[in-house]
Amino acid sequence: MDLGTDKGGVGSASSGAVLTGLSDPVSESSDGSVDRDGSVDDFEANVSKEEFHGAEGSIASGLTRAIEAILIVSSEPVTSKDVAAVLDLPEVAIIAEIGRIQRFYAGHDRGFRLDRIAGGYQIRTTEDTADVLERFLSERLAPRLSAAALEALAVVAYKQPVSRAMVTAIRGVNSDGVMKLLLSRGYLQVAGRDRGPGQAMMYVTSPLFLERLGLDSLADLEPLSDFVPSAEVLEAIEASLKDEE
Amino acid sequence: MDLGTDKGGVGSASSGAVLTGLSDPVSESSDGSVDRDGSVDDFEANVSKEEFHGAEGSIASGLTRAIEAILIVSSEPVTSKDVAAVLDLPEVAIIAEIGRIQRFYAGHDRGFRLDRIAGGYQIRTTEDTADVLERFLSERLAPRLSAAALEALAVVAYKQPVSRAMVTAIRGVNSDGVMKLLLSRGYLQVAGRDRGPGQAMMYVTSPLFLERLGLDSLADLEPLSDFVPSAEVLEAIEASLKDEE
Amino acid sequence: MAVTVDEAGFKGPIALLLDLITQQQIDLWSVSISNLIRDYLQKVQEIAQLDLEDASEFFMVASTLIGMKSHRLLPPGESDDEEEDELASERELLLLRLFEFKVFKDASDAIASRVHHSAMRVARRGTYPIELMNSLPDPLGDVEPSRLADLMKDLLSAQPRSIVDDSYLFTRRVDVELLRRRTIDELERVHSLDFTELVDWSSSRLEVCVAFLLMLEGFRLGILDLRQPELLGNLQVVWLGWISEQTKAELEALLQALS
Repeated sequence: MDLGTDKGGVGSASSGAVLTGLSDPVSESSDGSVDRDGSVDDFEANVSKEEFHGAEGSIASGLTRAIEAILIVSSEPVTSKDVAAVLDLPEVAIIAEIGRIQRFYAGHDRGFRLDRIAGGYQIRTTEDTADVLERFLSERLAPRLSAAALEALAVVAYKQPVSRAMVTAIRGVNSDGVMKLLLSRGYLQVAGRDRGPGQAMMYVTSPLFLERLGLDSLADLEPLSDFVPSAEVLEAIEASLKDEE
Repeated sequence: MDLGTDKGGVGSASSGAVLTGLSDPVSESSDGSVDRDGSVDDFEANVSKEEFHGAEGSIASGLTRAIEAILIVSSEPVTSKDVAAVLDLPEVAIIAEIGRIQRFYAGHDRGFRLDRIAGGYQIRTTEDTADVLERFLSERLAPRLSAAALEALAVVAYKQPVSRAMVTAIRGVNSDGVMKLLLSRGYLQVAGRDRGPGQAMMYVTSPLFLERLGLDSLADLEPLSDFVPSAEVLEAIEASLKDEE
Repeated sequence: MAVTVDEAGFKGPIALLLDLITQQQIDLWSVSISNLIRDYLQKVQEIAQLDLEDASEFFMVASTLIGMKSHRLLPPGESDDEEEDELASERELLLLRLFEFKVFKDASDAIASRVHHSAMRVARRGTYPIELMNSLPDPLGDVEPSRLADLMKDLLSAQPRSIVDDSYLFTRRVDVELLRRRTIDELERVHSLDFTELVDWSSSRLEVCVAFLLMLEGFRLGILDLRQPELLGNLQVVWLGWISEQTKAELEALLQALS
């Protein structure tokens, strides 16, 4: 399978020829579905064509097949940059193609989706199949995390890098145990030592944390300001500690 | 997701409904793909979806999604019997549905197929993607094992049989990823489950590991004689054993 | 007023206070602080651990509450300004901590929901086609076996890391069968002795560990009795001198598992 590994780049004549050759059988298809030849210019046109045809009935191109094959053999999220390097195509072309693949599976409502997770792409099953999978894998899918562990996780997620002492200070209770647990479960990782006095070990969330939360990046977490208590709650707390009624 | 697997009275009713729907030839749409639903409840929803998409009928049913999800999370071939048991449906219904799924991916010429292998079914990449995958793998799996992978390998070599949690506890960092890598490279193999309370999966080194290291047997591993582990370590024994799930 | 203490993930006083205020809609002035403390201590006793920091944190919060409460009981004008300022700042501090905790508590609920929904969607567990794997250069090609031994030593001696592999220690460094015979011979001869005497002849800490495990196993099987009159004192080993066939079989199986 040659996807134009020619160093001259996608736009060059030779590479264009190769790509056309690749998708040749597809372009003959009678159903009018779109074939694509990987050149950047044509990608734009293809997007609109595909959108016109909808997700149905499209025959996959060589590029689609290549990207899908990579995603199928991988267990971890794969970045568009990695795929672009392997296929020797511009990343923008890969991203556009991945978008089409995403729409194909979503449009046909298959049992899986192509998600953007932790900066890469990963095939994940749809949520409605969860109980079937629990039976098939005979394991609970939802991880067991205590309220304490989740509190500590929230503190690290929003204040990272953070020391154990800081987590303890906010929670008002010793957090060494839960921090150890989160570390061993892979939610957290050590980010070196604080340069200040005491040189406390500092913790940050791990890439696995993003995977476990289904997030593309930390920026996708709701801002902490979303959790500022409502006026009523604030009043309730304040009133309960007030001297006078 | 209700596929009529409920063991109760209602379950038998919905299971009957599933079967009726499945064997109904009228619902088979012209392009050979089938819009079929696994449950009474979902059926209504799917009917309207089908109407919306007209004759295309290419929206996957609940049963399709369930089977696909199972195949997506399995790296080994899955038998139709296993799927039938999990979904509490007759095997013949599963086989028919799998046939439809196979035709769907082949018909759309995607980058993978649903192949019948070793008496089961497995999602496998198409042959024409082999050279792309080879490039992807050689870039992803650096020719040398990472320090992390070697460390994990050392732990398994000296402590086998050993669970992932144990490797994680000893290395002090989550080791699921490197364990997966070592397994996929064939240096490790599964040695069954721990008989202890957690029933953790236990891993040992493979014959390939010995071969590649030029060892006749594990007894030829360099002994750690005279080496006394650090004293702080002891307390964590129980902790890590408790962590195993 | 019952105090709930989350035994698995122990709740601190801040969480407790917040619970009291928000969920149970309680006016803190109606909370009996002595009851609160009594219930708290009882719970702590039940979970058999009292973390000093946690306890002091709890009493800090409780004393702030007491201070505020008692202050309210005084007629206005009786306390001096300094005392009042101090009390006000303590109250401010407690309020801030409650607010801050509430924010992270709600954030943790959102994270819990995300974790749950994400877990319902399982990632593809891919495998690399074995033909392709075989065509790649072998990454173990230039690894010497001694490298593994060095890594293992580093791991076992590293500070923040854990675990001594007992099974490995037994198989490689201690002749368990010999140890068992010596132990039993000695016990049969003298019937009762201190553990320290028993392991007098042990050449290494490992043998001591193995001997100790043998003692525990013997105790479990009813071959011998263990007594420790003083906390952290000498462990007395008493030979009971009787082994049933079943016990013997179990012991043999254990030994085989160890070696």
